Amino acid sequence: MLGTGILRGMVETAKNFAGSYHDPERLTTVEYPEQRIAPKENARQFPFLVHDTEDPMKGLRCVACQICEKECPPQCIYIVKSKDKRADYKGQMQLYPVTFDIDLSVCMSCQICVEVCPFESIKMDTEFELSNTDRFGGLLVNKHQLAKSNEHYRKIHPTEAAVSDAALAVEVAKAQAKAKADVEAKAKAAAEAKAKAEAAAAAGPVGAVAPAPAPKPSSPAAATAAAPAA
Amino acid sequence: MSTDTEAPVDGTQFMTFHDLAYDAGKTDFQRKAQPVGQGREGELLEVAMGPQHPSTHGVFRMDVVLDGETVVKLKPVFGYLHRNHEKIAENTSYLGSMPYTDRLDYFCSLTNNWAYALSVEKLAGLQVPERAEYIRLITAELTRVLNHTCLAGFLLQDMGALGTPLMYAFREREKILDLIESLTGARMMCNYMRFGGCRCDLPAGWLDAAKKVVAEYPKFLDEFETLLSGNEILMARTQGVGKLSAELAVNAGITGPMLRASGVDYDLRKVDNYGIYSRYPFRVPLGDHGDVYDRYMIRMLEMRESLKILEPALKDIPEGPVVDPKAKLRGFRPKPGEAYGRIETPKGELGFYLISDGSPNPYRYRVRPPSLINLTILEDMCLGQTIADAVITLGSVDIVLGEVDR
Amino acid sequence: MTPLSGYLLVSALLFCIGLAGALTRRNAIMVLLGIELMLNAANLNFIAFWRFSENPETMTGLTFALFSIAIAAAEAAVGLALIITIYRHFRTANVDKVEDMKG
Amino acid sequence: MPLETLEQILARAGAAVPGAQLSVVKNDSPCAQHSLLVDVGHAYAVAQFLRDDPQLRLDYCSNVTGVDFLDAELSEKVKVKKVVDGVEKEVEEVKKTKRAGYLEAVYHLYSMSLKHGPVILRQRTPGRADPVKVTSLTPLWRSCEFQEREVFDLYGVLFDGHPDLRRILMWDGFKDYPMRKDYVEPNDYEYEPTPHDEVLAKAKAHQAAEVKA
Amino acid sequence: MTLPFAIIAGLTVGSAIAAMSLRNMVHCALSLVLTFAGLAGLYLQLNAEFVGFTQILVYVGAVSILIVFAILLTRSTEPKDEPATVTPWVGISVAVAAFLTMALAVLASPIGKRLAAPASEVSVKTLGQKLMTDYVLPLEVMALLLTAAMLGAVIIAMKDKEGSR
Amino acid sequence: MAELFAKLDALPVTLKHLLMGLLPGATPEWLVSVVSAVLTITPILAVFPLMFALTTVIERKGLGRIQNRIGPNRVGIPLTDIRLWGFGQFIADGIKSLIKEDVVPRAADKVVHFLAPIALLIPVLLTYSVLPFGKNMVPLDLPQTGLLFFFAVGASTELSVFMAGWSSRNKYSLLGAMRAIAQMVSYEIPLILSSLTVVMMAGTLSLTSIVEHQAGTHFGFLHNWHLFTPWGFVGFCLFLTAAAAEANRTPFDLPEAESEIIAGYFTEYSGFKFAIFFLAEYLGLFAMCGLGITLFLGGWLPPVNIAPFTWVPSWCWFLGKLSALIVLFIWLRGTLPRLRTDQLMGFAWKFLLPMTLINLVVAALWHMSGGAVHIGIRWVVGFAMLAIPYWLLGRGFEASVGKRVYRFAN
Repeated sequence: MLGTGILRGMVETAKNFAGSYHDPERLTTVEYPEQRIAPKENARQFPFLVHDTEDPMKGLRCVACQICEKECPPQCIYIVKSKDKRADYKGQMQLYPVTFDIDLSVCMSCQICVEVCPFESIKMDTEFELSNTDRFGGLLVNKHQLAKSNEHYRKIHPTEAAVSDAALAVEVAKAQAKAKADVEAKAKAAAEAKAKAEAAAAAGPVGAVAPAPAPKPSSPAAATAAAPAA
Repeated sequence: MSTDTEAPVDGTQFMTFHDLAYDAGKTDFQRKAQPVGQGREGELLEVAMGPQHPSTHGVFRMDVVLDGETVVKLKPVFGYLHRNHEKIAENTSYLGSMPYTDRLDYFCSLTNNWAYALSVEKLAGLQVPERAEYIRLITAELTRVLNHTCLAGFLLQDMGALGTPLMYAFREREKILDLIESLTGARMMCNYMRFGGCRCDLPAGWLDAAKKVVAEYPKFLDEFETLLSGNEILMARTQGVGKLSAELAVNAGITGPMLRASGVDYDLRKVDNYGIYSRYPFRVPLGDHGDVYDRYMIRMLEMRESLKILEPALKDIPEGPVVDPKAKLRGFRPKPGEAYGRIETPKGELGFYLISDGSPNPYRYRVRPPSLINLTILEDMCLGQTIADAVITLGSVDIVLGEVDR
Repeated sequence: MTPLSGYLLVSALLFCIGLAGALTRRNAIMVLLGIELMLNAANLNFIAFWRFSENPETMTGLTFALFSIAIAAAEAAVGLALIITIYRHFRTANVDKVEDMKG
Repeated sequence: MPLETLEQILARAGAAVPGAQLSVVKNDSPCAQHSLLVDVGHAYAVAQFLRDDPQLRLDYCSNVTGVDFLDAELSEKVKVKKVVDGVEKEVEEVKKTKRAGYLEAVYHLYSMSLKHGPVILRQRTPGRADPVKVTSLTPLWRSCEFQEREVFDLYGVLFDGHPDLRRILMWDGFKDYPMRKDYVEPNDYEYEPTPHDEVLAKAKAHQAAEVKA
Repeated sequence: MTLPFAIIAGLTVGSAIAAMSLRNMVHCALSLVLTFAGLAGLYLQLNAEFVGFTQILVYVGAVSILIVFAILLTRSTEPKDEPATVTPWVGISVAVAAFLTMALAVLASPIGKRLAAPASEVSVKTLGQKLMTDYVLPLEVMALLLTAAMLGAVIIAMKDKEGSR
Repeated sequence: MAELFAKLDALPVTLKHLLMGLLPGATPEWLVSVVSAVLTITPILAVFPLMFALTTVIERKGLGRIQNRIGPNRVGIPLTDIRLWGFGQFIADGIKSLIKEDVVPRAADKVVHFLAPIALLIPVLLTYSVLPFGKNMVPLDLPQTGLLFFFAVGASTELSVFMAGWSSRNKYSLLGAMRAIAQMVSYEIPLILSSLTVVMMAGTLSLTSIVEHQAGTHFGFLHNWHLFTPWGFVGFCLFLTAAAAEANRTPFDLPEAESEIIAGYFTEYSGFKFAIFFLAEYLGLFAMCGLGITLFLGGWLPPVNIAPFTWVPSWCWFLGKLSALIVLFIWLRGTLPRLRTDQLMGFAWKFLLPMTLINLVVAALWHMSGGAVHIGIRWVVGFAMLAIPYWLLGRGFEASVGKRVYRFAN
């Protein structure tokens, strides 16, 4: 019968009309500035630099290795290395970024910088209200604006942060053990060198050069993969 | 090829694909120059529909010549969104192209990711762990449902249904987007798959949430079909409009639901058996008329089939790693060679053709965009129809300009 | 009150404007427009004479005007259809140029 | 039905199309998708054979693309047997050959009716200098229409017999071929960050220069 | 002569002159519509409400639409610089002569001075009854004519189109 | 009690008389009539545009709810937190369209482009002059030609649409104007034919008399609305369909189909001129609904002749019925896709026209059998005579399109 399809459709819309008043499934609108949905834990918006100490600039984990700068697909990261070195969280002497800028207008929030960073130093923020009235200056975010504490990271990505902290703790423990071993080895080597001065060349300066921290494969991918296990 | 015909359709015996009697050599598939009424030029109206026209799905233009309301010539024009994705990719590392693939077909970034990852895996010979395969399958099918839902909404919007179906579609889409966001961190630009697996594991509770969404989805589909599938106006508008014959569809390289609406059984999930699709029995719906209504209905049916895959897959998913431990994130250099990998995205066959010369960047990176190739026969489908038909025919092709223009 | 002659004069004026148009314009549609105007002028005469007649109850003028309106509508439809056909054939609606009526 | 090996196809196609120069291009990647190189003159006939042969029925041309190979010096490590100090030894020697650059059009063919594939067909131009012509396969597969146009647009490969060879993605007035490996990007776009009037001034100057040229 | 009559008559005549003299044919048609509306106003003044509204319904609603459609369908090939009229002076002088003759006749006639009798209510019902009784034959003929005209117009306009397809 | 309500009913009329009484006795006659006209017109010009303004908000809110959205709910009283459920929106919209730049295309025919919205609004407003809004409340009672006036004036809107489309020198505008004219001309015929049944039954063209003709009662309480007869019900449905097409409402909104021809004939209009088009379109719809109410829904009569219903002032009944019809149109707009041009024409000529003609015949039979045949038999026969052609015509439609069954490949 002609018209039944139309009538059925009208019944359907009437149901939805009524449903929008009492059924929360049917009225999914969130009135944004007043109401907000909590961001998802995995959400990623814009990178930030993690720092550990009170003073953001001193505690930046970033060692200006420029891996993220190279890997960034739209190349929105700009890093200038420092001339001098300073001790990082495990007490190792490292470079640090003099300039660390990210162009917000170019960044596409892909998280590749986070994945490739071997130092757990750049992470994604969940802050999404990033608009700015200054079109040119305001969209270039410098390291002072980028630096956020590890507490902040723990707050927004608790699961990930736990894995990251654990990994860092392992690193620190390793570094300490290694330093200890180095000291012992040095002492030993010195003793040996004293004992066998002629054969010093063959023994070699075992711990003379501090081994660079091996690039850790534990990207957040692996980190979260290990999360349930941990 | 076994086709179980559930019921005779309109009493017409439709040609199965073997009966095409291969006269492709005799049949001329080239577009005929339309005889535009001679000396009637003054009565013809040349209209440029787009790129700011409200119905052309992004920055797309159709140069249409109209005789009254009838289309006598139609030239698709695009490239407004051209950013030379392929050149960018050739200057970026293999991994760096992954977020760019999100932006091809921004409705289905996960399937785009998969197609690219699959091609690179073919090129470099990487294995994908079991759990990752399951995640890939689940996310791809969710993407398919997402895309088809939106497309049905957009198509009806083009038909003048003033946003109601679109809003219902978006309401449901939101549920899937929420799932995708909690998994990948982004709603549309997921950047989730990696060569040899996926970027991260499922967050806690994700599977239950996904099961809930999948279980509730058929209710929405029923509602949607009550609202519109039986609507007389919709049927009158779409049936017999924008017809595409199976022979022309094959010859023109049409893929995806559009091809199947023309009655050709060719679904890469069945043909190539990539991923773990062979483990799940699902059916491929086929249309008999190749018109807009068939394309719409095939998508509705495909959604139901996708849900049939999703339901057991969400139960069967095993524990394990999600990424091949041998796969390198940085310094990834496949051996010289080339590979063409393709998967069935919601829009059709998305292929990536990669040539490696051993360097960290691909030497040649080519995207085979289904949207672009499905546009080839737009003029053939629209000639002789009215301008309103041209609009819905374009809508039923399902194009995304990010993919057409790259 | 306006005397009958007022209406008659307006009617005569309209008729002559229509006549001038029909005689001078080159385009066939304009000629048809002129003729329509003349018909309307005649209608005005009918109505005016009916209103000023001795016994308006017979409604002769009114009925005549109604018939005239109907005829004019038919005439316009057929005339314009003819003009369009001529235009399609000769690519012009100019009466001077349409000389060869053999088709 | 499994697909024949590429060598078998080559043999049959060679028999069916006399005079065609066919060869197999090896692919070293794990997926081993080898391809069939055909000369430009016989490409159409070979492609028609591939499409219409009842065992192949490659009725579906999935992908068409261009590849640009610059003039290059290939260095190949060749193991040469040499008599060194009276003992025959295998020594690796770097053999350098000059290779003239060329452009390729690559076609990935599948069969929808028999569900097999891919068979990859390549056409190679003799050089990269101007008339770089290959044969258009659009008369055989409509799906090539836009893709060949795209190859023409981005690589400048001319397709003989294409019904509508126009630019497709770049605008009509565009001169160069952006996907070629030696393409140099003009620095006439993306002025960011600049205040707006500066952009306009630059655009104006650019336009004036273009009008002159 | 009353003020409303003067205004309506002036409007009618003015728009008629515009309709016959403007260059742009669509403007001509639109002016002609104004003339038709003015005539309807005159009918209303003459207490012929029914005819007046029929005039609007038929002329403004239908005939003028036909005319503008015809103008749009036959536009575009006319050369722009060609004069819109042929031998204007002959035609205009003929028209002026005709007007003078008629005007003299009207002014000379004694009937012209007649004033209208007090308006009597014109019942549409009576008009209908008249049409169905006294004028039934003309009415039937008219119906036939209208049908024939409609069919004729459709056939004339269709034939060429099908030929060219 | 009842007297109080009767006074309330006559309130507008009394008010007018009161105001007229304030005029000094020596006022010349023409001034009296001018004042009277102004006093009559002012409420119409106040009520219906206000209703339009409210309708725009209600439509957006209603469509929003149908689409599971909230709809406009922010604009209220400025500088306060009072939101008034978004009903300040129309004021904001009005101010916006007033102060917006009026863009006229360079190639446009400036004069015609300027005149078109005015030429559209005036006839639409004129149609209100013959509608009886309440008891003794009709601005211009044309006892002989009321309905004809409505249709005659309504028909002249086509020309304004053409003027708008042609003068914009935009191809979409022209296409939209062509569509609109073709549609209006085609649907005018079923519209007039379906109202003709009522004219036939009431024996008059006067809208006031038509309302009074429906004043009798069935079974002692049910008013004799034309809707409560088979021909009246079908006639009302046909009338409403044709009215939707005349007013360019979904599913007949082709002249402004945004997905095909952008905004149709008013593509090139902006600012206040656009607002006038918008206003005229809605006022046209209200007028059509008002006519439908007058012809079929008993005008200002309540549905039943029982005390609390009869107390409600007659003009409230009219406005209430009008609102109900507007809600119906909003509901339809939220549900249906739109037709195609040829289907639209086919629907008018192949479906509506035969149905209206059959309806005329049924109405004539109903009229002639009045009193002679039992009402039950008349009902059944009349209903059957309308239902069978409807079913047959529907079959004709379903033969060409219908639901399909799909096959699956494993």
